Amino acid sequence: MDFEDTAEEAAYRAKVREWINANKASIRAEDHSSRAEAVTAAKAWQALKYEAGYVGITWPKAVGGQGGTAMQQIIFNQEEAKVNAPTGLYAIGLGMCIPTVFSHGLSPDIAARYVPVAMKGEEVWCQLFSEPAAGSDLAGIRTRAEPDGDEWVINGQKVWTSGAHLSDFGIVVTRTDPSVPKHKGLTMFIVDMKAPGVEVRPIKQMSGGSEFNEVFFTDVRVKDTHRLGAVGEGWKVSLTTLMHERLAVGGKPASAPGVQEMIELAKAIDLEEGNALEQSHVRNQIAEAYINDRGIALTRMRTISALSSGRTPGPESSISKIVVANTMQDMGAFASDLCESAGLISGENLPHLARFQGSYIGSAGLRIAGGTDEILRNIIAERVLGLPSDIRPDKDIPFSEATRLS
Amino acid sequence: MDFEDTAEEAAYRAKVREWINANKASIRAEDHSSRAEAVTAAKAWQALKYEAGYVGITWPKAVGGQGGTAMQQIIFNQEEAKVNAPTGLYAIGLGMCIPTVFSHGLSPDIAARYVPVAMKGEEVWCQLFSEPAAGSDLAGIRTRAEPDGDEWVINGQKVWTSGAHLSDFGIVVTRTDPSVPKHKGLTMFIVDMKAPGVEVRPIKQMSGGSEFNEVFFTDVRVKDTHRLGAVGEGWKVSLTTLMHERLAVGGKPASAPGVQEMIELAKAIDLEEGNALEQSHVRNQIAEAYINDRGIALTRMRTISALSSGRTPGPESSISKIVVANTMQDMGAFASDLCESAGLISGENLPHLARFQGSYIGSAGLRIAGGTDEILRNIIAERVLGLPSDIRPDKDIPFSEATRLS
Amino acid sequence: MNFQFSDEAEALRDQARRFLEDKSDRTKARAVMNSGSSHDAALWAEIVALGWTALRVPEELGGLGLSVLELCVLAEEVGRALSPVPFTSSVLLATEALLIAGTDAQKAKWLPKLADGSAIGAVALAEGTAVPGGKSKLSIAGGQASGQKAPVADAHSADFFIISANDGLYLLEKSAAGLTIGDVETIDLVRRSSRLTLSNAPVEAMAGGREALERFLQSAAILLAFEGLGGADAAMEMSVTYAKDRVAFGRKIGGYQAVKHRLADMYIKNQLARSHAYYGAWALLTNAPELPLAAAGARVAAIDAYQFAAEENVQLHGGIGFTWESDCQFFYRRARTLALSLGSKTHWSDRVVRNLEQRNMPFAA
Amino acid sequence: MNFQFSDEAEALRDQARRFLEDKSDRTKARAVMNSGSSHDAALWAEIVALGWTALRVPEELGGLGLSVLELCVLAEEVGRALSPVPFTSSVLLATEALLIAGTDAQKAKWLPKLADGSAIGAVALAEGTAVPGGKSKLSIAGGQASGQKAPVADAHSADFFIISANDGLYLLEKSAAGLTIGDVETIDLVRRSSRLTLSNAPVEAMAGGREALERFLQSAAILLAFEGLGGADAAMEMSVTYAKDRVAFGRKIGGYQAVKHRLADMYIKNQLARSHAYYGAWALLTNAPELPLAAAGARVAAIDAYQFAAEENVQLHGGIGFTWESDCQFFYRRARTLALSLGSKTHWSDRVVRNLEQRNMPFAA
Repeated sequence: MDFEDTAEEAAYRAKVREWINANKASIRAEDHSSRAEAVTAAKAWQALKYEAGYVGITWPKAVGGQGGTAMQQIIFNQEEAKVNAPTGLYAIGLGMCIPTVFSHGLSPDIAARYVPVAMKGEEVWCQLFSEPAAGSDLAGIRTRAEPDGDEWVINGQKVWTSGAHLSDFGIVVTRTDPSVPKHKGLTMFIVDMKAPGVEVRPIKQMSGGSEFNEVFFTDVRVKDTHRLGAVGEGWKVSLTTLMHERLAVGGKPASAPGVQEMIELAKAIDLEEGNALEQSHVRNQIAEAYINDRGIALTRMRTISALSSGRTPGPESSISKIVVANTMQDMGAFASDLCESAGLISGENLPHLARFQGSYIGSAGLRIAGGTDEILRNIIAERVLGLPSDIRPDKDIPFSEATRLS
Repeated sequence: MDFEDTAEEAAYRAKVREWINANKASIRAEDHSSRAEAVTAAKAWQALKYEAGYVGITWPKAVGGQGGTAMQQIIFNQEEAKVNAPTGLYAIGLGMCIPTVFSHGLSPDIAARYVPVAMKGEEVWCQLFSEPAAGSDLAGIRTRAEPDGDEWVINGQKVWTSGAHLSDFGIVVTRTDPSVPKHKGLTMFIVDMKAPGVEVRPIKQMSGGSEFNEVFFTDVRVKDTHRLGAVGEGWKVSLTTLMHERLAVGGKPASAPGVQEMIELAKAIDLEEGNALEQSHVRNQIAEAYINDRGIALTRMRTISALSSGRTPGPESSISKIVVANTMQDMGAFASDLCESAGLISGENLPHLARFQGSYIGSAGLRIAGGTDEILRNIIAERVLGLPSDIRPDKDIPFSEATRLS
Repeated sequence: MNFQFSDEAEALRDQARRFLEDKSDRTKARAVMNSGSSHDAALWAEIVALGWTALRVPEELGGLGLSVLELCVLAEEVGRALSPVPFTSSVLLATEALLIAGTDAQKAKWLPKLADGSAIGAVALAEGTAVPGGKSKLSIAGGQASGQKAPVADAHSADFFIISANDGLYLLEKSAAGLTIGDVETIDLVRRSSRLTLSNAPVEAMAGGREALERFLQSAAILLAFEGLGGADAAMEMSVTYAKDRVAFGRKIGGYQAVKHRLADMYIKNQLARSHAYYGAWALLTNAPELPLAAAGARVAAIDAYQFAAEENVQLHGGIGFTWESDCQFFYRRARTLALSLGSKTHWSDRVVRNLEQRNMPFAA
Repeated sequence: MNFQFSDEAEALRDQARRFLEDKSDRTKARAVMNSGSSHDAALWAEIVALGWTALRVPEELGGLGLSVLELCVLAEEVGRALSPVPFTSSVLLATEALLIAGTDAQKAKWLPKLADGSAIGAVALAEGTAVPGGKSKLSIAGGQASGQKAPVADAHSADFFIISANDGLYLLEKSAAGLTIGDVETIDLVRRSSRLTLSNAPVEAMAGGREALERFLQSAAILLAFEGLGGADAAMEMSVTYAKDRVAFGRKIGGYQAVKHRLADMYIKNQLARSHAYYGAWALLTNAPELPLAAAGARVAAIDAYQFAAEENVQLHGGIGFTWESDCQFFYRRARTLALSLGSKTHWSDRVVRNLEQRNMPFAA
């Protein structure tokens, strides 16, 4: 057991570091506040990476990737994170959309048209899955696509579309046959986000931020050549897309404070009984946060270790998001409790308090986004522990009838 | 708002106290250890109560009851508890079985035969509902009763029958028609526990105690005159029986220690950091136990208050057992934690430790007995909050087919 | 035994609930949040007209002279409705503080104005990370105070403040020289707060010293417990309604045990909080020796119930619950406000234990 | 990066699991409980024959000289199987204590006997409500000790004891004059414990003083974490198996979210415990500066996981789980034993924080 790189990993890391060091002067750190500048900075960095061959590290060479290992990708990500490189703009497009495009696109022309441009960062992509009536129940989507010659006409509404306002293209799941059971009548397409009939409206969140959007489709026309997978196979295609998502999410958001911040905050508070950090309930709470936060980081090590040695990682990474989000919420509440009434005040001058306050609000969203606590527990119970699935009355009846169950 | 008796209540309490004071010399306190003597003591006290008109206080006068109010029963119970009168032997018989007998017995002869003798305490009753394959799912029972002339022949097995080894009679739910859905083919009978073919075996619990039994029925014959309710109506009859149970259970067991005991235990422990009671995590835990334990006692006050003023109590008493049992388990673990390694030792000389240790074991059973945590949450969600019930695939199909779902 | 509210109090509850449902659905809270105004003045005027501000003021000072039980009922209803008015500051806190600790002159000056709505009061207890009733850094000498108080809710609406110091409560008029009121932003976007900076500001001592301050904190703990209980119940009901309506995987989500058992847990916590709140109301009404314990228990149970209901209300709504447009955020934010405005759960848990150490239980827990 | 067990260690795990499933299903634990004997001597003899007792003993002292990783693997497997043998006392604790703190003479005398099974060791740390490594009341002067140690597991089987005192570890032979061993009953009915009463009993100082005691506690925390992890996983698997089999209301109870989500929570806690245990194993193996933190984290996570799994295993079995005949009680009782035998969760939580205060994190948590 060791936490060291293997010889190959060390060599790759050295190469990556050398390149990053040579180019980091041009990095503008990830920045969510100033949108236009942030986009420019992200595009510039992505172009550099593309030139140097650090995009699509694990993708097949046939599609322009590097044919590398998952460990190489992890090493690159680790080094990139150390310099706060701006990568968020492409996370969904390159993490989920483009792999779907090159795996399920109907022709080499499609891949040739979209993949390299996306890799260079010249076009931004989003993923259009969730709908108002289809959140956890993703197969319950109602957005219709109807054939018209060699085109399809899309009508409906998507929601929670991250980055739609910055995107050039998207992949969209639609219902093409309501007369069959819900999972069977879906089809996926590439859609031009600037096409007539596409309207993007930002969603303001409880946190005040607006990273997500509603997207309305009114008679939006898509060529059949832009279909992904067979007609009626959209559910299967979207599962492969989501598989990529599940690998991508789960770590602790960079903005979320952790146990060291909690220790510093507690140290700054003097109670009549003494320093807050000396209180046994504070120490218990910090230890609990450590068990969870560090436990998830260590669990990630187990996954990476399996990848490093060429094994298939176990299902242990499925616990990540639920633990991270709930720990954030508990710590957020606890940190403000510790500050007594000062814990209410935004911008109060106590170490890290503002981050804990933000984390308390944000965690309420994180417990929901990308799979609620409840869905994740179902996944662990059913897929990992092999327990029976929930009874789903709408599973085997035509979608058009199933909607009447509502 | 006040916690005082009304004038009528005060008058009744005075009368009860006077009678108890006059008779308490003959009370032998509730005692679970010495069975034969305990039974003798309980029988003697019951006979005295019967003579004085304190049995069946709320029952109709027509069946020998006093036609009194629920508040009078509560007042009598409170005063009786103060002198530790032995009442456990009759709790199920008079609390659940006899009301079912006089409400659902087929003839005045039956009531006349059984009710007064039970009230005097000369015959003890038990309730035979649960089965190995029918715990939470009570309607899943398999014990058969088949008609034979003017008799029925019972075969099968019951389990968790409290006091069966001390009982003269029991009420038993049987399946008389497996060809109809599970709730519809049940019928209830009075059964003689000394009849040929009845075998009682004690169940040893994890706690070491054996208050419960398995009861085996092999060709046990019961006269049709001893049926309770119509053939096929056993489910409805048993629900009225259980209604009585739900009113009876839920308070904290007398043996379980509470917050005062936790305070005394903590005070007795000196840590290097100071007295354990001064530790903030100990204080938080004691406060939490107080919120739960006292909260349940106060909730009971709300129920009694409603009865006192002639209103129907709200559903708030449904929270009682789940809170009591879980608080016992949490406090049991916490108390032994507080004692460090001494917390493991039975009979270690620390205040109340032995009770907390017992409570930690016993609570694991209390979370299950008389409705598991899960069943009770379902009841609150469905009956109090009006949420949809679980999907029950066996609900509308013949029982004989439903068992095949297993 | 009569451990419930009187028929009169229940009638007041019905009337209040109807009025608030009619006049103060949560769009009022949203309007105040969006406008940035201090409160909904029109709604406040109607509340004054209903006599709620006069409820506890003695008849000889222009009030209705009703009992604290009626006030508890209104606290719960206002908490349910999240009404954007200075009811908590002026009625639950400032009026009660005057009744407990006001000198005759202070009562005669302010209670009639509070009753008829011509004045609004607020209380200023908070100082940084200190607990209320703990050590204050306010320096008071020669009738003048210097120091800071924050966050102080409804300071912009208030005509006077009741402030806490090491030796008891003081009254500070808004017009006082040396008082500056600055905005502070808190997690609660409806109930606005400020920072009071006092620089040799003239203050008037109130009666009763530290003992009156303690007594006021107990009263405040119980009244805020009722307000929190109302919020916790409203959050639970919002979740129940949504769970009965929202469909996923072909059935109402309220049919899934993960959802229904969470809601059952909310119900359990809310009922425990209700029972403790009633105990507090009884103790306040009868000035029972159990008051300090009952107040601490009511506050701890209410904080616990409201935090759980508010957090899980967002969760059970899924994505929609996390939007700005959803009312879930009002409960999520208000629960924090109530949890921290009068000493944290840990502080009041400590008070529970302090009281348990000192007394035998009046009846078995 | 190689944060996993080697193929050799995994092969040992497979072998150990097969052996224990074959030879030590939980009827062995039940038999020892029912008979009142100290342990299953036949099973112990087979374990000795497999070389498990010799695993960590250096080759020159008759052992196999394998690494602590292999020992972690066996600790987990023995924890799963609840094997009624003095493996924890003699192999996980006494042997490791000798390796850490034994003088050359002590090692030479005892390690060969431990390895070949001709001796069994036990450790005596516990004294009443004190934490291990805390203040001991044992008085030691002139090579003689007086005082009490309880509970001491496997004392009846042991040939010698390693005892803790204020200035480090000592070795006490069972034959020592002035040593009395009395029974104590504990919550654990399989692993028997005793009280050692020492009255001027001759003891031999071990090496390394307090520092070696501390180092031993860290090692013990990690090895017991593996034992607890094994128990927690076995309890979870017992619940999963039952949930897939038991029918209520026409379906397997494992299909109800209340059951499946509880099991998911067990899985989550067990995985966190596993990750922390692995971190501890790495720190032990490499004698990393993170060892004190990793040990404390491993112990806290394992206590947490085992308690939850043991309690909810009874619950998910319903009535049958609470019977004497059910194996649920073994986990319920053993979880308490492990939680309290080496300092409580609160004690080790405090150690987590002490270590966090002293160091920067080696990588982001």
